[in-house]
Amino acid sequence: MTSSWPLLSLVTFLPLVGALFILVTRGEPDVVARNARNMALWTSLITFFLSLMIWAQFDNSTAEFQLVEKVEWMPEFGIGYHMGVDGISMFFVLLSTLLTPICVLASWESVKHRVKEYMIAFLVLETMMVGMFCALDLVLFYVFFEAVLIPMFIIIGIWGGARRVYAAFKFFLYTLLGSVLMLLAILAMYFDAGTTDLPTLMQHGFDAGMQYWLWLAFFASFAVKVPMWPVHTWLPDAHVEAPTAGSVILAGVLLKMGGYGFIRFSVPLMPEATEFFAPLVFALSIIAIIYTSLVALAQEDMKKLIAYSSVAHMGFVTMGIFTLTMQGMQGAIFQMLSHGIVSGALFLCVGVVYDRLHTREISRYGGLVNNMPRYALVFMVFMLASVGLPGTSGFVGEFLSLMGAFQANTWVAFLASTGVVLGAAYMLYLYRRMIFGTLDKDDVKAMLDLNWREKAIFAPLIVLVLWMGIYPATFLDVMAVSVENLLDNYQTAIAAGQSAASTAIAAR
Amino acid sequence: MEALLKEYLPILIFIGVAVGLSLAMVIGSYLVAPQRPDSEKLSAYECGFEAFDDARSQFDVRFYLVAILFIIFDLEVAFLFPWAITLGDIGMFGFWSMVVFLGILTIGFVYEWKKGALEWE
Amino acid sequence: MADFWDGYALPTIIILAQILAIMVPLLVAVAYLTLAERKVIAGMQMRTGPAKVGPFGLLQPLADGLKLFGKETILPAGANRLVFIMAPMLTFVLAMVAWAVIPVGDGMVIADINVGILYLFAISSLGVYGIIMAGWASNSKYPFLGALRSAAQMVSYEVSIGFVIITVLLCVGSLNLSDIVNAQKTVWFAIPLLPMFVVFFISALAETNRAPFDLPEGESELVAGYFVEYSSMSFALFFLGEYANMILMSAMTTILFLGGWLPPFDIAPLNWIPGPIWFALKIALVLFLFLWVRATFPRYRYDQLMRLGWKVFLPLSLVWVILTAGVLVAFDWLPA
Amino acid sequence: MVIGLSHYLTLAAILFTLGIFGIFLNRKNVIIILMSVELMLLAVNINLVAFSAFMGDLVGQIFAMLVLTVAAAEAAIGLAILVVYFRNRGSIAVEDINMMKG
Amino acid sequence: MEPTTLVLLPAIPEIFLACAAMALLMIGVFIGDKSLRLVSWLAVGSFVVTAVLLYAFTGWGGRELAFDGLFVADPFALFAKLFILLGSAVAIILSMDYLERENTARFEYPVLIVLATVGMMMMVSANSLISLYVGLELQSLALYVVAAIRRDTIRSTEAGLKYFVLGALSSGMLLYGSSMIYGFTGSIDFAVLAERVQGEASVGVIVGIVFLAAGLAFKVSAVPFHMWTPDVYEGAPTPVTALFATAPKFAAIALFCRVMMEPFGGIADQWQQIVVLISIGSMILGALAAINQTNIKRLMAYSSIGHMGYALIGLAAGSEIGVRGVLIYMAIYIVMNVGTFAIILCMRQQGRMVENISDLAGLSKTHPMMAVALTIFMFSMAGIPPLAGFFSKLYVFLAAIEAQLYTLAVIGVVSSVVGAFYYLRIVKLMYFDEPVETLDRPIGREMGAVIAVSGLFTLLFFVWPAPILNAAAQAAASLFAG
Repeated sequence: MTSSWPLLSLVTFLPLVGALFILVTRGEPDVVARNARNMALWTSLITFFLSLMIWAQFDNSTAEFQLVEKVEWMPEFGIGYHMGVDGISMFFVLLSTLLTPICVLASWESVKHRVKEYMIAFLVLETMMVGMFCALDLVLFYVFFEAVLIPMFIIIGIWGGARRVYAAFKFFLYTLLGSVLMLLAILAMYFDAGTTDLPTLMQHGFDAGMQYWLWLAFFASFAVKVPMWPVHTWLPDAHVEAPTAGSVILAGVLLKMGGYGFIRFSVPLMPEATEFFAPLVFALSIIAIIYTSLVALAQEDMKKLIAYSSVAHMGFVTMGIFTLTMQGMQGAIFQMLSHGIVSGALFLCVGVVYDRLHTREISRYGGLVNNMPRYALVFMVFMLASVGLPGTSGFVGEFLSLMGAFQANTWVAFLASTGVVLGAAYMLYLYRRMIFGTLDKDDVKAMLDLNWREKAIFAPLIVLVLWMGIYPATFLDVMAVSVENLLDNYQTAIAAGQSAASTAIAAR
Repeated sequence: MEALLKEYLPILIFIGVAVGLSLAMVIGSYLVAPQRPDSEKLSAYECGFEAFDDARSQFDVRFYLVAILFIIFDLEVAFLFPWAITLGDIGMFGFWSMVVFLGILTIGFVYEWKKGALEWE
Repeated sequence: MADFWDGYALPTIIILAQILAIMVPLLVAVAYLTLAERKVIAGMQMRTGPAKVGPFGLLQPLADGLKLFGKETILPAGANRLVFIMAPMLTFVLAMVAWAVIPVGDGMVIADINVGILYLFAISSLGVYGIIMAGWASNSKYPFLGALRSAAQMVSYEVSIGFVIITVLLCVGSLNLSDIVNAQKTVWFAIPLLPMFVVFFISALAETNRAPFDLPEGESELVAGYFVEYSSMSFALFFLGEYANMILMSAMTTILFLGGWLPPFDIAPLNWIPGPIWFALKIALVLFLFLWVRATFPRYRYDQLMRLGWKVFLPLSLVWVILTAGVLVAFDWLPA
Repeated sequence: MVIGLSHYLTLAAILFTLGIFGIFLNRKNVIIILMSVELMLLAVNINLVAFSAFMGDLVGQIFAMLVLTVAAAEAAIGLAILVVYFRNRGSIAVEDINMMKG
Repeated sequence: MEPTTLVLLPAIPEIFLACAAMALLMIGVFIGDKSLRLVSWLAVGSFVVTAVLLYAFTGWGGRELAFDGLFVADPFALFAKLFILLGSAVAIILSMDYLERENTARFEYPVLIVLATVGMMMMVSANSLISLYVGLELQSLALYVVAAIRRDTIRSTEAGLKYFVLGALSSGMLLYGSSMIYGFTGSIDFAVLAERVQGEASVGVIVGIVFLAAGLAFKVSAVPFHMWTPDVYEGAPTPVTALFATAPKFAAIALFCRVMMEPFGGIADQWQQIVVLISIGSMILGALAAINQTNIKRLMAYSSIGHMGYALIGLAAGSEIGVRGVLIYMAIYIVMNVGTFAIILCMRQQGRMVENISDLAGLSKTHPMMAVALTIFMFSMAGIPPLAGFFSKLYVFLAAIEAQLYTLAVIGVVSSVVGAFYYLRIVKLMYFDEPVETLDRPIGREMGAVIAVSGLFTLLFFVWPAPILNAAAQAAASLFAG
């Protein structure tokens, strides 16, 4: 079924329309806040359901981009408005549209001042995220990719914690610095190929010497975004200071932008450089997995702990991608989706207690299982998913990535596996300190269990986590063809490069 | 170039002669006449009073104004000289060009007039 | 040797002789102009004027000069000595060297440069410097104010003089003074350009700080203007310079409007008289006008003076430039 | 010795340099700066006229005329600004022009 | 020599504007200072008429010469002129309230701006060294006076004085360069120069170009000739600063492009290095020096130095794409600056103008719309997509990459990140901090309109950028056609 109406653009820009409506609401502050919340929730929900239609219309059997829209934008420069999804990007769109209403709900009560601006920022953010995953033109991609910074900067800076200004600036400048280099690389590609249209560029085949530079420039941007060790330092700060919903989006979607970028651009556009630099990525990933896991173990702040765990988990992702095997790649994508939900949910869990006690110090809690049994259960599900217990989504992702890694390099796989153990260690340790133990603090005793709104938030996430863990085929099937195609093209390019090199040697 | 310089040689000599003559007169008088300066004699003239402050103090800004106006108008004369000489060659075109130029100048002149730059009281 | 003689020495000697031939009569004329002034004004006021020194007081200028020569040179204590001394010399030198380009007769000119009128214009503009220097160097209030006033006055009228010269040039088509004179063979420019002649004459009065525009030196207001502090020969140099300038302006008037050395009509008895004589006569006539004006008119107020310069003469001469040019272009009367 | 183009150019260069130094090294009086600016423009005029004369091309002299005019206007405006500044500040010493540090 | 024909038609817009300036002067002087508003609106009106005339007489067609080849009207000039007119018109609109409020209601002000605008239009249409110089001076002289328009305050007059001294110095250098170029090539006509200056240029020409470039660098306030900018920006009355930051910058940059490309395009490899250095210096200084500023006008001064550095990247590329980048950059830059300065002009506390950045604290609570607008401008200036400022940077970097000036491009992007810091600081003040003392309300209808229009342009430029991009492309192409 092909639709004549631009579904992707609709999904992308619908939140913006909602934001516009919120912008023009006037009246009493209370009323405005209420209207803004409702408007944001409904807009994001509608967007989510619309985005489900993308899935419904999606054709699993082809690696082609689907639901393609192409409009002239800057014709003099061959830059077009080109949107489309394939098996790789489709779920990221869904992930974004899913997390946004959850974030809106999560901030329903915790955000009390400047609600209007808050909701606008989130809706704008949603537009940028969705647009970025749909963009099939490098400049268009870059526009969305960078524009994310503006609402995120404001979200962290206004509604964040005590050191929010520092964190906001750090977040902004780090990621900006990385991405401007990518911009230059994009421009260089433009001059080499005469276009910034992604499908066209994939056919282009860049010169090997040039690929290395391009790859590094893209890497600078994506590595900061993922984030990879050693440029991950902005992440703990940003996570800690951001409001709960901000952390959710940050961990759930923004980190995926880097991984997605690797898959979408680095691998297909610069195959030879990818092959060349894969060991580097492995090394960094391993360091990220082990080192940040150890750091996480020592954290006293819940959010910081989860933030470091994100770095470690994203290490699996980068590792998986650069194994360049079917399993590794699928595992990486799956891991990203899973992590998007799980870490988002974990931050929400933190938010739940934070809203009640206004502290993130682990030692301030303890024995929550007694007065908050439902919370303890929910937390456990996500904690185990994060650890990678079979039957949860985390298991599938990590397992596939490691499988891919085994095929590529045993040592890498072995070292990464130690990361899994460490991950289990710090998560269980966290859980033990918070949920178990004696309930001796008075303020902790007074904490109430989950209310209906919080349950509504967590319910779909739990369902998803289990679904992904128990029947991952639903998701893997969708991406299989695209990933296979991606790897085929990659192998062809490498082979062509090698044969070219060998003929060059032979000719000598 | 050489011929041009030769034309001006008399003027150079003339200047030399005039300078020499004036120097001779001043120095001659200085040597011949008795020189008996005293502080009263050497003080600045101020109707018999002691001079009470520096003479080179502020003065009316209008003198600046006149100087500025002079610069502007005198330069414009500099444009008129070559124009006047060659008007026969440039004819109507030259005439109207200058009319435009002087017209612009007149605008400025009217402005000054209305602004009171030419008033002294 | 012969080369040197023919190439350098001889021309120099000839030039020196020419210079003397101009300067000596000029200085004599200056001397007797002072006497003439007193005599003429005296005559107009039914007085005798100086009559004691020599017959009819003819030796009076000599006596005045000798007296000044014998006076003490006073250098005021607060003055800037070098500038103070240089100022009268500059005035004097400028008044002299302007004559280098004045054609006293047909071809009788020391330096027949092709931009003679520009040269004259430039030299007369420089005259302001002598005055400003004197006023500033004296470091005294009256000279300073006098100098400023004088300078402002001179530059104000210089603008109209410039325009007037332009109207003449339009009719001539050359900057050479001899050409200007020769262009008046048919008719003196004083006739077709009569208003400009009047403007020029009055501006000349102002330019030379003569009555009725002599207020920079007005005794009753500023004692003696910028040369209050001067004495002895430096005073005399100013004086000489001033009067030489008067004669210079008269000469310019003559050249520009009264046909220079040309006789009034190119007919038998008149063109027997040599050019220089005609020239001198015409200068004398203009000088007489200078004196006559002084005897007749009361002094202008400063604001009146500035108004006359800027608000009457400047627009008038400006319009006249356009008018002259327009007529010449329209009727194709322009000199080729 | 025949005075050639290079002499004029050298003279102009020297004057121009003097003008620039006058602006930057002068620590006393703003008027001197104005004079230095004029000096620079005059150096340019020497250049232009010299080139014009040696090339037999009138354009240089026309250029020089325009430069003269503009220089006059510039001097007029400079003086005017200086006068209003002096009225506010009561000084035109270079080191007194320091309301804004830059 | 009888001039054969006098072609004036391509210059009709300039002639009209010059006549308008004189007419306005007369109107003003006969009515007196109470005519400020009338004269101002008439001036704006004459800008509009001039814009219409520009279309009518030159349009996007070819390249026409006037005044015996001294003046050229081509799409390049047209593009620049339209934005110059825009900048000047807005500067006049912004200043009316200010002048009346601050007791500086002089009708000369709009007239001077009109005159300066004539000068700027001459600059961008200059086709010989003489018209270059005369246009430049007409602009500069008028602006010197405008800087000192508040003649009763030390700051304004000091700004005027500084601007004058350094401006005069720069024109002196420019002239010296011109004279050398004239002497060593024998021509001042750009077309002739282009023929004669090819391959290895003589030392005299090189010296000339260096001086010429130095003079122009002064005018665009590029490092190392930027020292006047912060002081003048701070001292001059704010609407004047708004003008300085917009139209004259465009004119100077456009002139810079034309001079470097048309007559000296043949030896681009020999001057390219200079422009690269100037550009790098400006970008770095603009980014670093702005960080510590407390006065918002000074901040904008350093910001403009930085922006000139970016614009010069396009020139350094020395290609058609580069010039196109410069034009796009400047067009967007003008709009952003106009809006920003409109907001700065609204910064008043209890009727007094305030200029400290800290006075913006908490603006998002007291003036939410203004805060949104300023945020848009700041992010845009920092070059964050999808705002207009991103596209301006995009196209100059595009040119740099095309010309293989990779180092320049990398330094450019890195300094843009550093520069983003101080733009973010303003956003931080407005959004993250609490208001100390609130700014006055209301902000005035004209201001509001200017802020809104420029804000919307900056925000929505990405939706339909084609008209400006295409126009700039055409304009740049015209520079390389002749």
